Amino acid sequence: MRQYIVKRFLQSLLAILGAATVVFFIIRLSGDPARLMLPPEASEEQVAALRESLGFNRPLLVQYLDYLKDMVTGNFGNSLYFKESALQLVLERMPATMDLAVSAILIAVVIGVTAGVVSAYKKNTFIDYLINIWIFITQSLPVFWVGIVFIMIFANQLHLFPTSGNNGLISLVLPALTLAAYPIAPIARTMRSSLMDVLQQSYMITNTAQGFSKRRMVLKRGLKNALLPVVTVISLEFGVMIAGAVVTETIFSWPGVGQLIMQAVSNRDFPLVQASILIISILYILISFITDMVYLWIDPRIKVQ
Amino acid sequence: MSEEKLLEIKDLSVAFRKNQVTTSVFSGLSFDIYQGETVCLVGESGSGKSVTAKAIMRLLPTDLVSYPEGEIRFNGQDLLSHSEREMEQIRGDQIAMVFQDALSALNPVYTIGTQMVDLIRLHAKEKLSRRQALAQAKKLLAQVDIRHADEVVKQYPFQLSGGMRQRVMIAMALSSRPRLLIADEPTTALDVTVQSNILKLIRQLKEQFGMTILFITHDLGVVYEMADRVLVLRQGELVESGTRDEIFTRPRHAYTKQLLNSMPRIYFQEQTELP
Amino acid sequence: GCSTGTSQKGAAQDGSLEITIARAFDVNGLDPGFLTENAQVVDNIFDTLVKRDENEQLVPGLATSWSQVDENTWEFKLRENVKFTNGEPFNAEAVKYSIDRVLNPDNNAPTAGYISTIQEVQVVDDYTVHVITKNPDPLVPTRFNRYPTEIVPPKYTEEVGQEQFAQKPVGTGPYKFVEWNKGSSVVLEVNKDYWNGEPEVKKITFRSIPEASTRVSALLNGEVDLITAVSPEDREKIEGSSNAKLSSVERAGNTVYVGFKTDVEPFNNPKVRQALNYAIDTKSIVDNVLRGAAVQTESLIGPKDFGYAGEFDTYGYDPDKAKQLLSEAGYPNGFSATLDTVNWYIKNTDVAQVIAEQLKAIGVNITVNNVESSVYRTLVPSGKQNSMYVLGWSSTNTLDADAAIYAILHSGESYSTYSNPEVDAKLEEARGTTNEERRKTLYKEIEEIVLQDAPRIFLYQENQYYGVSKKLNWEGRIDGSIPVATMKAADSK
Amino acid sequence: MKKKLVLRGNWKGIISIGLLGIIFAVTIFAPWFAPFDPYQQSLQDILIPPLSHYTSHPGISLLGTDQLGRDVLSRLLYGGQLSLWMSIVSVLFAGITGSAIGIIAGYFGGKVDAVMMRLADIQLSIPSMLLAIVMVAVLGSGLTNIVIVLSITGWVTFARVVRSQVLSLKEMEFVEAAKAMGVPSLIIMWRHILPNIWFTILTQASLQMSRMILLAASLSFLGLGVDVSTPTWGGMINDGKNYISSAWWLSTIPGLVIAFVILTINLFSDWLREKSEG
Amino acid sequence: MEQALLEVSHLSKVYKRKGGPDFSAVKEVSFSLSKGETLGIVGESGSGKTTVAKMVAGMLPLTSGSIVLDGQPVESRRSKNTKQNIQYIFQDPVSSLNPRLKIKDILAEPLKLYFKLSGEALDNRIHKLLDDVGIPKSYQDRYPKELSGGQCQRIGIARALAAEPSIMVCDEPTSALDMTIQSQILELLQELQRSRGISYIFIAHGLEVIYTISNRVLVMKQGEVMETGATTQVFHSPQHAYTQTLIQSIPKIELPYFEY
Ligand SMILES: Nc1ncnc2c1ncn2[C@@H]1O[C@H](COP(=O)(O)OP(=O)(O)OP(=O)(O)O)[C@@H](O)[C@H]1O
Ligand SMILES: Nc1ncnc2c1ncn2[C@@H]1O[C@H](COP(=O)(O)OP(=O)(O)OP(=O)(O)O)[C@@H](O)[C@H]1O
Ligand SMILES: [Mg+2]
Ligand SMILES: [Mg+2]
Ligand code: NI
Repeated sequence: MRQYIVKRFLQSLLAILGAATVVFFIIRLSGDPARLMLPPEASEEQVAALRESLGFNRPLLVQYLDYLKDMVTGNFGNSLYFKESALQLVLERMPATMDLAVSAILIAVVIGVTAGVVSAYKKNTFIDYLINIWIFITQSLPVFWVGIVFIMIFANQLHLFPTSGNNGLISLVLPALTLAAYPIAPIARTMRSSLMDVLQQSYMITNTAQGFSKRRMVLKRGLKNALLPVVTVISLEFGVMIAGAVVTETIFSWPGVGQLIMQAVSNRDFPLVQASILIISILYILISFITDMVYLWIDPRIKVQ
Repeated sequence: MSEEKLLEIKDLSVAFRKNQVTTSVFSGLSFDIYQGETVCLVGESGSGKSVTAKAIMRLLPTDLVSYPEGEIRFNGQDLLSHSEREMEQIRGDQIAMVFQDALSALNPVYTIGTQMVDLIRLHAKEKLSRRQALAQAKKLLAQVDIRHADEVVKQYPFQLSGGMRQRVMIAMALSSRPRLLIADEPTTALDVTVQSNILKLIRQLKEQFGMTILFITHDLGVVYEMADRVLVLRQGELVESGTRDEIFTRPRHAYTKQLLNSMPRIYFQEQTELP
Repeated sequence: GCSTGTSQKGAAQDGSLEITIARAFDVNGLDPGFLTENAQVVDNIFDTLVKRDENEQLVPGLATSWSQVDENTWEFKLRENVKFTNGEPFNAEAVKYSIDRVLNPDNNAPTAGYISTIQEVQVVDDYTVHVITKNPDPLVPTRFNRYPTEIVPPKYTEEVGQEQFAQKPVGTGPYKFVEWNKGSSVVLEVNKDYWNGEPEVKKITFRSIPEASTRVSALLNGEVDLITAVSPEDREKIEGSSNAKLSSVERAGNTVYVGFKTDVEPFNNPKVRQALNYAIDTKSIVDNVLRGAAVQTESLIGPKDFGYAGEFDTYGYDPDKAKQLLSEAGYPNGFSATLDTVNWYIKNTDVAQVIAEQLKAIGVNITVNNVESSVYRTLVPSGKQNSMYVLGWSSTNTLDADAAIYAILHSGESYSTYSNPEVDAKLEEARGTTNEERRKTLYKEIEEIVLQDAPRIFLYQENQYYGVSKKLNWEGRIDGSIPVATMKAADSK
Repeated sequence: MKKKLVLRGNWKGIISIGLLGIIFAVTIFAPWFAPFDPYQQSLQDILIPPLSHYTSHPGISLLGTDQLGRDVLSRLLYGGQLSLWMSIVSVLFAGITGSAIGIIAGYFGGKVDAVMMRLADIQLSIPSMLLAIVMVAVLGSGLTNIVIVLSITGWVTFARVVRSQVLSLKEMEFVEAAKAMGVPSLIIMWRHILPNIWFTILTQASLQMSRMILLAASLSFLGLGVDVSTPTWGGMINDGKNYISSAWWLSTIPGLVIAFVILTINLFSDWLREKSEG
Repeated sequence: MEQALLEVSHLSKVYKRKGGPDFSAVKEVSFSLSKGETLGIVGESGSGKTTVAKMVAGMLPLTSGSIVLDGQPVESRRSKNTKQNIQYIFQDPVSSLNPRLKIKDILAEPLKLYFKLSGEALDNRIHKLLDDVGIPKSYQDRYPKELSGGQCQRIGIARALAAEPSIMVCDEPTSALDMTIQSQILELLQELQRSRGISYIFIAHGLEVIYTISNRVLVMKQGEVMETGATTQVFHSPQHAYTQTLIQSIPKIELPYFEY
């Protein structure tokens, strides 16, 4: 086990390096920031001068090697746009993102798993169809729709929650619900499909024969058997939330990493993009490691490596 | 042995439906089991023994199976007209079953201990703590000749040998002291020493608690050792039934005779001289 | 009723006014010399030598008076007894320091271009400076109204360094910096010793709410008191609400046009360009698509700009004439082209689609290509856009024709796809002369030439809308600034 | 009796195939069904609500008009073509490659697994918007590019979910049996593993469909799509973003249409599944 | 002496168990098998019979020991030929059949793999195999779940037979079969042994079966070989105490036997 973790750690370092490399080249392919940093009136000479002073006119490979060197020494440079340590900026935004993503995933898991379980358990009944319809509607209406409608109803009409901003728990409710709306669908559907598989298995029939009520069986037994793909979907959705909550963050003016990355990308703020992708990839790698560990817990037949 | 009928099966028919085609497994099957007796169901492979057992427990997949006619009466109640909720009261508690296929019958992701503890607590008359239930589980495992029960409870089904899994299933079925035990080829994977111990255990429980047993097996030796009465099934038809001695000494139906004849035997000349 | 605590904030009971302003963006730094976005926040922390009153007239700020000494020299007399909020005195040294650090090429100040006509600032005495320009520059006082010339305290700035200064700025302005929560808000509190009297509003929170509809919701909910960039379709909502009102500023935004690459077939033919101008029903676009959120105009110079020469009426909607011109130009059956758009202007993609549809009527087939904003920003200056492209230009910060048209008409400028030696000459002359009458004439002539030459489809100039809580008395300004010091509680009037 | 049985067991199939048929017919032959030209703007009739009369030309707009006075119903019908086509193609690409990668990684485990899953981690950490922007900046916009971006962002889900199932499936005895028999790995994956995860893949695919439609729309807003006036469902939803409170039908109706299509597809896959199990 | 077909020496297996001590399931087991011979393995439940069988069949990696087939040491990565030559019948019939494959596809797999059969030849062969194990042809379109336990077991046997191996490792192949089918299958196996010289490693708890079919017997307990020798010798004069109890525990029908 310890050996496995060490191995995994080394792999992860490679993966982080990979992500860093991909991002390094990809972001540079999309144009350099010199133009974007200057006001529109700036002349081409000014742009060229800035480019030179930032070192973006050097050969890509040289820049890359420099970048690697910096990275090894833990130096991610200053954001071009904010003029602050890029890493610092990302880390500052991380807590807000985590608040949002964690509470959203919790909501989504609770609702999604429940909905999935109920609809598998009550397969082909009115309630199953109802849940399906609801799930697909929430999935097909875009995040901004959900967000804006939530604001209209809960903030403007009912005055229950503030429209936006980050002032403690109360302002977390609407964005978290909005962000949770989407992943409910994949979680619930995966749960349903997987649980239906499990309910077919002969060990479930054994449990029936042993006198477990269907509900008890599903909740206490089948759930764990069915969890494998669901956990995967959850981990994926959680990952997407960390970096991909841009729309929700924008609508609720939630100062998270998603917005920061988008800003950084559209400003071609190379150091900031690199720093955020680095943090994000570390998080992903952590998530996928945890997921793999959860696999081991769920199904003892799965072996490490 | 009382004259009270514990289980009555009257004109039972079972059919599987698949793509609008229905295949009948058997029709018009009838037999009774009296309180406290051991009935052995023997017969050809594929003749419907397991289906009968599952039908009694109402375990056949409801959307694929139909019971065009017949009744299954347990203790006077018609099981076929029971709701699922009512069946839950009966299963495991009143009627317990040992499945033929022990590997797939155990949940792969829980330890033996967890599965046994849950079951024991489910049927316990008074509230049991997990620890108490675990102790009981270990005791049960020991009774079915499992050594190192302490370790086995911590293991997952795939880590056990075929015979061990089968014994776990038996232990689980016996844990609730059911009124009727349906054992579907429970000893197929057991070596003879263990098998004879288990048979002994079952007989003992039967005596102690008046358990009634429906024993499905192909092993005539086991039949001989266990049965009060024997039912012979062939292609969904009850071709013969009678007391053990009747069947073994005066088999009437050709199939029964064939069955007895094809029994492999060890001709021990010196058998009696064994120490 | 409202249950949110924040909604009670507006006018506190004790009469001290605290307001929240919601804008679309967070600031990226608070150093006026190194800003890359608009200066609504820093304007309240710093002062310029020259200010504008509510009629957009230049009035004394930190300078009490200014005059031109010779062709290339301007003299500013400075206000005495002004202190930065950290106690540092304001004086000529501070002025020189503030301008020098922006002009210093090593500092790469992004907006150095705004004052690049300045050669140097000379300290004459403690309260007098001379601004020496490279060439005669009529705009020096105007330039000293823009944020790159806001005055910073030399000692403090040196002490903390450029980076720290952008985090914790100190100025002479009506408000002091309190805190900046990255990505969400900047808080300022009143400067009790402000040289121009203590403002009525005691505390300002600038929040960033990027989503337009959320901004409106927050205003209607009473969470914020002032919002910028109200989108046209939200206007009615605000007007209909009981606790907020709309403040419209006509023609305070970009003048939007469709540019042609005038060296590319078929747009190198002026007849084609004129034809396309005739083919567009701008009025209908403005009335129906924009719902009156802009004003149709063929003038590239806004009415508040110096050099505005009134409106023109050259190209009415006349598809027949357009067709005729096209056949004269040799395209009786029209042609195909791609129109690049970007989401910078009000409903720009919609407008582009209407343009495409209207051009279809004269046989011109347009593909509308919506380009991602940051890509567009690099595409257009490098001339890689398609031969038709949407662009808007404004002079709101300078309010001068030079800023409004030089960059988009002078050949070789990055945003210009037009080249006409006559226009170039006039542009250069207007830039170099301080004679106001001469400049006005020149701009009028330029506009007339350009209108005939039609290097673009002339469309409209956008309006700006603010949503203001009824508790406040404030009207939006054409230069887009939000001088909170001028705000009053509604009942005090 | 018999007929009734056929109906009872297969109503899901009958209804879903019927509806899918209608959906495809109506979108493919949109010109026949659409009441108006989907591109025709009518600046007098901007944002008229459903069931109101046009002023500029005769006729009723059944589902209202959009911000340029175009008929929403007609645009929906035409929009289906591109939206369905784009999402189906990219789900196919993503589904096939993702599932293949997931099966291979799960089945072989070890180094193969490590390499592929770390690749997936890398893929996940690169925002799709960044990819899109790079695409626009480097290759320009276009339909193929949008499908490429969609497929690239979609494969990971399939790969991860499939892998998780394969990890436990490959420990099953029947897989061991096939291995011991010397059945080539490729065939084991194809014949023994794939059929057992087929419904997982199907479930994910139908979930990805709507995601792709919506994502395609946000990509076209970044300039990576088709001509903005070409109707697509996602594009229509985005068009309505600013009008959610004033013209609800603009975003909501296409959203509901997508939901309806996905629901139908799910009904169909449910039916397939029940058939295979029954 | 003629060289043995299969030489197994010092076979050991240690199972790693999560969160527990490693478990030594098989300790230093050696035996050999000649062509056309049947080696019966009996022993306590849990004594490691399945483990040994699976190692011989290449389904479990060896912890230590060696297997020599036809004079060639068997590598841990077996060649296709080796795999064909050693076939395995699972103790647990149901879980060894892919639930999503029809019976005919299950049987077709080895036929296609080893003999490249297709079309009618394939169908015929499948029918023959089904017939051999006593399953009606009509069952070929069923899925494993639609069969009874014994029927599944027979499919497993048919699948192994399909490969026409030279060694079959049978892990309780007839445990779920009634006497008539059992004897039919045993006869089939013996017939194949006579005609093709197949060798069997035959694990069974039913000593009668072992007695009937095997030439030599290996008795296992707790991972170790207790006793080995010719069948009659082991059965009639068991040396080891465990063997003796084993033989004593055979359920006996104490009625006079009749030929009915
Ligand atoms: N789900 C099913 N669908 C269709 N037919 C089935 C199904 N389950 C069992 N059968 C068929 O029903 C018949 C009886 O099966 P059953 O399992 O009762 O046999 P059995 O007597 O227990 O045989 P064995 O001794 O081999 O276990 C068999 O022919 C079998 O093929
Ligand atoms: N995967 C595994 N992990 C850990 N222990 C295992 C595993 N498989 C088997 N064992 C253990 O190895 C021992 C031998 O198992 P094996 O299956 O070989 O027994 P067997 O002789 O075939 O018994 P039976 O007659 O009951 O089938 C048992 O104690 C079992 O618990
Ligand atoms: Mg059976
Ligand atoms: Mg075994
Ligand atoms: Ni037996």
